[in-house]
Amino acid sequence: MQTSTPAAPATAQSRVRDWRSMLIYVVFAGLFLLFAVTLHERGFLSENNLMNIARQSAMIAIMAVGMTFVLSAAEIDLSFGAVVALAAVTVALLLPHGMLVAVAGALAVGALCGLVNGALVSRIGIPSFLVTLGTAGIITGITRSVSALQSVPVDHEVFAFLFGSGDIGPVPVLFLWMMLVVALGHVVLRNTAFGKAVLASGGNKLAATYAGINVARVKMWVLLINALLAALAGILYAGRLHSARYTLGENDLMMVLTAVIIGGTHLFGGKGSVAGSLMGALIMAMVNNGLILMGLDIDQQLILRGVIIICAVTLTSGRLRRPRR
Amino acid sequence: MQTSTPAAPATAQSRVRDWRSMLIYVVFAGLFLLFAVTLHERGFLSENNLMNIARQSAMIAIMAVGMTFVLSAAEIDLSFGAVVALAAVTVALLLPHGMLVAVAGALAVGALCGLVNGALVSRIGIPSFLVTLGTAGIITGITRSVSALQSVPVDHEVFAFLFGSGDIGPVPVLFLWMMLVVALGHVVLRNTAFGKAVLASGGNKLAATYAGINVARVKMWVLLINALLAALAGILYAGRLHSARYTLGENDLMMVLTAVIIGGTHLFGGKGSVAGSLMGALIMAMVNNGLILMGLDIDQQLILRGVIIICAVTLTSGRLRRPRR
Amino acid sequence: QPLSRGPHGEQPTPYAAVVLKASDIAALKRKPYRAALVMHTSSDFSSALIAGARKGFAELGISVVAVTDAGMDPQKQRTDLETVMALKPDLIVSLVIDPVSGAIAFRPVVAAGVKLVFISNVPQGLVHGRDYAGIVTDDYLAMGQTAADMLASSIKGKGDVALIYHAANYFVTNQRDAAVKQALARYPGIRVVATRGISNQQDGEVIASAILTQYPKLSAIYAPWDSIAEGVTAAARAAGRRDLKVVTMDLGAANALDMVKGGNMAGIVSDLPYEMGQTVARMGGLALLNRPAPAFVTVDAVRIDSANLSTQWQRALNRELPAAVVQAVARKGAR
Amino acid sequence: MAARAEPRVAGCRSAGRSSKGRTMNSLPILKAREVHKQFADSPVLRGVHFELQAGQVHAVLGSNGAGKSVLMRIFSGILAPDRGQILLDGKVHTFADAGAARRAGIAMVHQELSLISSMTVAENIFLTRWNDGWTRFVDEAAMMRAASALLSRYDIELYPWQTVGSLTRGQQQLLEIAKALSGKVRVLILDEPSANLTAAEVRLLYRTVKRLAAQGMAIIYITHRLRDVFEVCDQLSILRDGRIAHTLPVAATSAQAVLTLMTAQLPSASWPAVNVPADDTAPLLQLRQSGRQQAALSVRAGEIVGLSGSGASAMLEAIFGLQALHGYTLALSGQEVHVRHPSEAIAHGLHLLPGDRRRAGLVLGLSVSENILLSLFDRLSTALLIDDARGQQIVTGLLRRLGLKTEDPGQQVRQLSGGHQQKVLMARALSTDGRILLLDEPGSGMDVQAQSVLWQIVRNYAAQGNAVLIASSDYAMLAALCDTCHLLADDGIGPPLAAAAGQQALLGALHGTPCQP
Ligand SMILES: Nc1ncnc2c1ncn2[C@@H]1O[C@H](COP(=O)(O)OP(=O)(O)OP(=O)(O)O)[C@@H](O)[C@H]1O
Ligand SMILES: Nc1ncnc2c1ncn2[C@@H]1O[C@H](COP(=O)(O)OP(=O)(O)OP(=O)(O)O)[C@@H](O)[C@H]1O
Ligand SMILES: [Mg+2]
Ligand SMILES: [Mg+2]
Repeated sequence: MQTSTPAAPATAQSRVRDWRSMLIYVVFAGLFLLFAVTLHERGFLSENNLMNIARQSAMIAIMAVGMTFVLSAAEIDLSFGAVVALAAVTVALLLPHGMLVAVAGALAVGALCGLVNGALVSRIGIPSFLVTLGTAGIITGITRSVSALQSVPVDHEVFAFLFGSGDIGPVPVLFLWMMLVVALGHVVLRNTAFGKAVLASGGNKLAATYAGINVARVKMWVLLINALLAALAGILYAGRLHSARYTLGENDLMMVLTAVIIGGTHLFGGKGSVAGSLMGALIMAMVNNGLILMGLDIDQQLILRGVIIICAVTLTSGRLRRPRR
Repeated sequence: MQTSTPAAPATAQSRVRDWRSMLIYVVFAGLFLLFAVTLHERGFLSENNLMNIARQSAMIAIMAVGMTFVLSAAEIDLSFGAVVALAAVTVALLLPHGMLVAVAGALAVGALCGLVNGALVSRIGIPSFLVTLGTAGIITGITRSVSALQSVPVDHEVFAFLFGSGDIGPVPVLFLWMMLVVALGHVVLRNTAFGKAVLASGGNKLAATYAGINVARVKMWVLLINALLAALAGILYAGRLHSARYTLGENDLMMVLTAVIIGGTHLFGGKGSVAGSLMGALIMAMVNNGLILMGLDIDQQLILRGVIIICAVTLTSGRLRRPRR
Repeated sequence: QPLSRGPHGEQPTPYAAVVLKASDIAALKRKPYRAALVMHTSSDFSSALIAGARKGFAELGISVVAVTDAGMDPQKQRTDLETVMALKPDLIVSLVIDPVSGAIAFRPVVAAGVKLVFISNVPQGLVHGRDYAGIVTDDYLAMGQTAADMLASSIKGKGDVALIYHAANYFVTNQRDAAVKQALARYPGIRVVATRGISNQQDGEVIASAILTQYPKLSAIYAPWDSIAEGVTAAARAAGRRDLKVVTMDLGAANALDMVKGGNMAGIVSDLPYEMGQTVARMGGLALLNRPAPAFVTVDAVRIDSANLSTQWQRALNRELPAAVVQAVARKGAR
Repeated sequence: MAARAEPRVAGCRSAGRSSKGRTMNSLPILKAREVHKQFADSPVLRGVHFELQAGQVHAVLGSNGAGKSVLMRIFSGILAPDRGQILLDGKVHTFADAGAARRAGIAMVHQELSLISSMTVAENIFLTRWNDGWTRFVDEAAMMRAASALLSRYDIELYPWQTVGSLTRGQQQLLEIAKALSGKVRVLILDEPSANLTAAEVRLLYRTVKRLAAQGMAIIYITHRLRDVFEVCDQLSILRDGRIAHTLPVAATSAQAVLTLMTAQLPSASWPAVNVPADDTAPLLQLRQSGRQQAALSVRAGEIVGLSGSGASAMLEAIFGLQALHGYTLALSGQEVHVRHPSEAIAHGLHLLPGDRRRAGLVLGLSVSENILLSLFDRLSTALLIDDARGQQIVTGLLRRLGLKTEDPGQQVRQLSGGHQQKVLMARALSTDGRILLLDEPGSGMDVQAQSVLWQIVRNYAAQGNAVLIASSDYAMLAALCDTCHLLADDGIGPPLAAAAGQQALLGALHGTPCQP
């Protein structure tokens, strides 16, 4: 019996779909061109500055990968900034006992935070917004008292080189970390059973359960992954700044969420793209950089950043015409 | 013809539901008792302090009402803190031209912000997270340049009395404002066609559309209402502090979201309770107050607040046993 | 006489002692020097300082190519610094949020030969003369002491007081708060009954309300800066405590108005941000010419009450007293 | 679920009611003229002409994906046609949204139920009315009364204060109809209203439709059950290749003729069990009531067992580990097991095809192939990564088996027609290579041809030594397909009704049990 949709149009449809998700690259390229032209005189294209953007986006991108998993699973994690700070302080405090101990310790602390979040969300069933708001306060409180509000210096050349400050040839180590995390995250989300389970759990929790996916376990894992990546970000911050302090990460939440959502991940779950989040991170870092290079004052920077965000997402996710469903 | 659900389970179910949504009152009462006992010596129960809590919760509650509508419709508004500041600065700057002009001007500014948010969300179809993140930057930039980062004094006794500072008998005017806004919000969300349309749009957008509800218009309106209430909050801040500055409202977002979500409104839409948000606001204000009265330092306050939030929501929304799907 | 000492115990130099000769100015004007301001955050203080610096740089023919705001985040400040370096400035002026991480952040700047002038504070390990030209700062010890004196005199040296302090790691406020506490200890009649930390400037009223509930006989409260003081006076009003005295740092119109109208605000201590900005520019000029500059320059701590408000306001912020305050002053004078 | 088991279907009804309430040459109340619609590059409607008279019950037939639902969404203002006109009472109308069409008197019951599950029955009923005036005060008590009155007018036994989330699919379907009928309605569009109803509910539906038509309402009735057509419809149109290919009075045709016009074949009347060697191995699946020797229900290798009655879906879900199994213990291949989560069930070789495809079955945002492979990804992985090529191979194979060969597996499943979505779910159930299939209303939404293919597949699956347990309210299908049937009542699983005596006997037994009204 004939089904009426011929084959050709179907592929056309997927072409349209691809075209939509390609828009983020177009926006990135467009902004890059814009800055390249207008800020040519001001060193935007200098190798040094491009490295700046790479380094600056690296931190955002690493955190954005974890958040991509969390949002894809229709959860949220407000505590990851606090984990960044706690991990940074932990690694800095433990460094005198050796690099491996310190890094392992910081990751363990991150894992612990993730497990607590995950257990409260998946076992007790509290909305992750409230769980992570609560744990964020607790973790920040702990970081503040552990560090006594002091900056903890990092005095370990190898550590600093490996985690954030070094360059291999012209390439910052930070950039390599980013590529590693992004590549891993991309593959895991797209090409593993776990990634599919994350997207399915976020898209339709009940359907995922019926299909045999342990949704509670998925939520546990995404929160754990996010906390681990936050801890890695904290370690990298410590390496990059040669110090750690309780305020680290506190302004990153909005930046990271924005990067992830600009990149096409849905705030309410079911759709996520690590590559998109990378582009989001690059765009955010590039805009920051460009606005400063323009020599604008801070009010103007705020306004222009807002305008750029809205224009960018109008292009990538807006309908640009009267909705008609 | 037999339909299989007998009467008993249905009523039992709704009893369970009611019982669940009553828990927030239990939590409130429990915390109140806890503080009353432990902080008796420290003046928690003094009339003065209860008035403190009333006043402090009033601001949160007024903002929470607007946010309840926004979240119920499955949207979010990150710009409302920025609107608070802009409205406060506007009213303070316009006061020399007369109170009515100033208040009308500030509300108009709020309405304009809400309309811009609403238009971008409902016409162009950008996710409200990104729209309001963008407009938040723009609005803050404007507030900063309009006020040149200075605090704008309010020198108008009548205005200050009516909007935030006065007491009528023992009752703070602020409290009356709160009761007005909460009562109105409660009735509108529960007992008007608009309120039902908001909940329907947030609960199942497709079903609402099929039922002929203009979902775009609903989203427009909730963002407008939220911006207007943010503007009112800004005006009340100005009246209460006798001054306005660009930083007002910048820390209110998380507080307000927490109050609303603790109160039983869903972050992802479809369920909302203004009365619950009021309780949420009271709980937040009471916890703040209690923790300060305890004489704790900031670290301990952070930790304890986190613990209280998690315990409170474990009671109200947690399952407290192994999840079954 | 300035009280504060430099990070390595340097003697303070009054800001007026930093001067450029006419020939220096001409020399500076011959080259298109570029300066960037890498700030910690934005505030009334920082904008007055930036305005002073812009004015000063303009007089020297130095162009300001970038101003950044790190939002109190050392990591963002490092990022800002890296970005600003792409503009190849000759001079960077910075208020460093975290001297520990600043040590690393500024290393490449020093290595690139960019001249540095710091505000308030200096990254660890940098050496005056070799790595940076000097520090320009408010005299935080004097500010703290002045605030304590005003507080004491407002309650006639006797009574219970509460201190609200900045519960964060930030050099300037930490120094000022500590100085207040120290100076108050010298008044035998004054008892500090409560010290409460604040980390979020919007919480002034909530904290002050709780303090007033707990200590109904309190005579005065110290608030670390103006926006917190606004909350404290609001709490005093709400509690009906017209007699409570409030002292704070940094000028703000609302506090000034309250003070003039005889409200709770008993006195304000201010530094001279506009002068700081101009001084920074002059220090920068010296640095660009490779002249020696003083290691540690301070501006005065100014004691402001309703009598000297108009003149000191203008001096500190280089702008008119706001109209509302002027009118209040006039009304008061008429009475 | 069509004619296959009921020989009387073909022309058994003299469409006696067909001329009542309708004059042949009157102005059509609703008319489509040259309507075109395409999504992206794929045309769905290519010039539809359609007329509907007052008092007429007009069946619209067509294969899955023919565009029936799209056409109806155009009538009800949800989609705008690319080209062509909609005429109401001879006047061209352009509806801005569903609200506009609704105000003009066009109400629609969607194939995908569109209820707000967090709201009550009454609130859902009045959803459509609220859009006229947002400032209108909602009087809860009056709303409950009105809802109660409406429900009892159509003999629907629901309580207005019930939360919709707690209703069965069938109840929700009836609620949808009640919702559509609240307010002024001249044209009622029913998109597969009978797909999820029990026999009793179907009778209620027929009664209601006939009554409304008698009152002069114009009704479009979309269905894949030919029995519906011959029970209640006067006119039928067949949508094919984007056009209305045929329109003819029901009285003048037969099921066989209709099937021929649809280029479908009459499905065979039954699928005889191939051979169930009475082996001594334990049944693949057994439910045993605590304390009883005899199993209440057992499914042997090669068997298809039917389950009908209230709670049948819940029983399947309990077996699958989605809820607690009260009063019974589950044994698989003789081994007693406790299944606590579907993942464990799948590990035991079970798979459930859920009854509510949108709520519990599909992840609408994912693609067709992702939805099909959802339970299989774990096992598709080699060295942690999913073996995409093998996945595609499996998907293509399954799609071909289910007659979905032309759909793009990369397409979002949201965009598929209802019947195609059902096929995707079936494909998933078959993908896992389990030995026991639990099917809840498996044929729901599939067209005649697809169902006949489906039953063949199920039969073959069983014949390969697997077990199938089907929960359905479609007695005819159960009688035709199953080896044994059980009725489920409040006191538990009833005794086996064997098919050995023949289909007619089984059908009679299903209908004739005392627990059925
Ligand atoms: N929103 C959409 N986007 C893309 N394609 C769509 C959309 N809606 C429907 N289609 C396509 O239009 C065609 C017709 O779909 P429609 O739902 O009308 O079929 P139908 O006749 O109702 O089938 P069924 O009997 O299975 O319900 C299908 O091929 C479907 O994929
Ligand atoms: N999530 C739920 N919450 C409350 N009651 C439920 C729930 N799911 C099912 N029920 C109740 O359990 C009983 C059995 O439901 P079930 O869906 O198995 O019946 P069914 O006869 O198969 O219905 P359908 O015709 O929709 O398939 C019904 O009375 C139903 O109301
Ligand atoms: Mg359909
Ligand atoms: Mg069922």
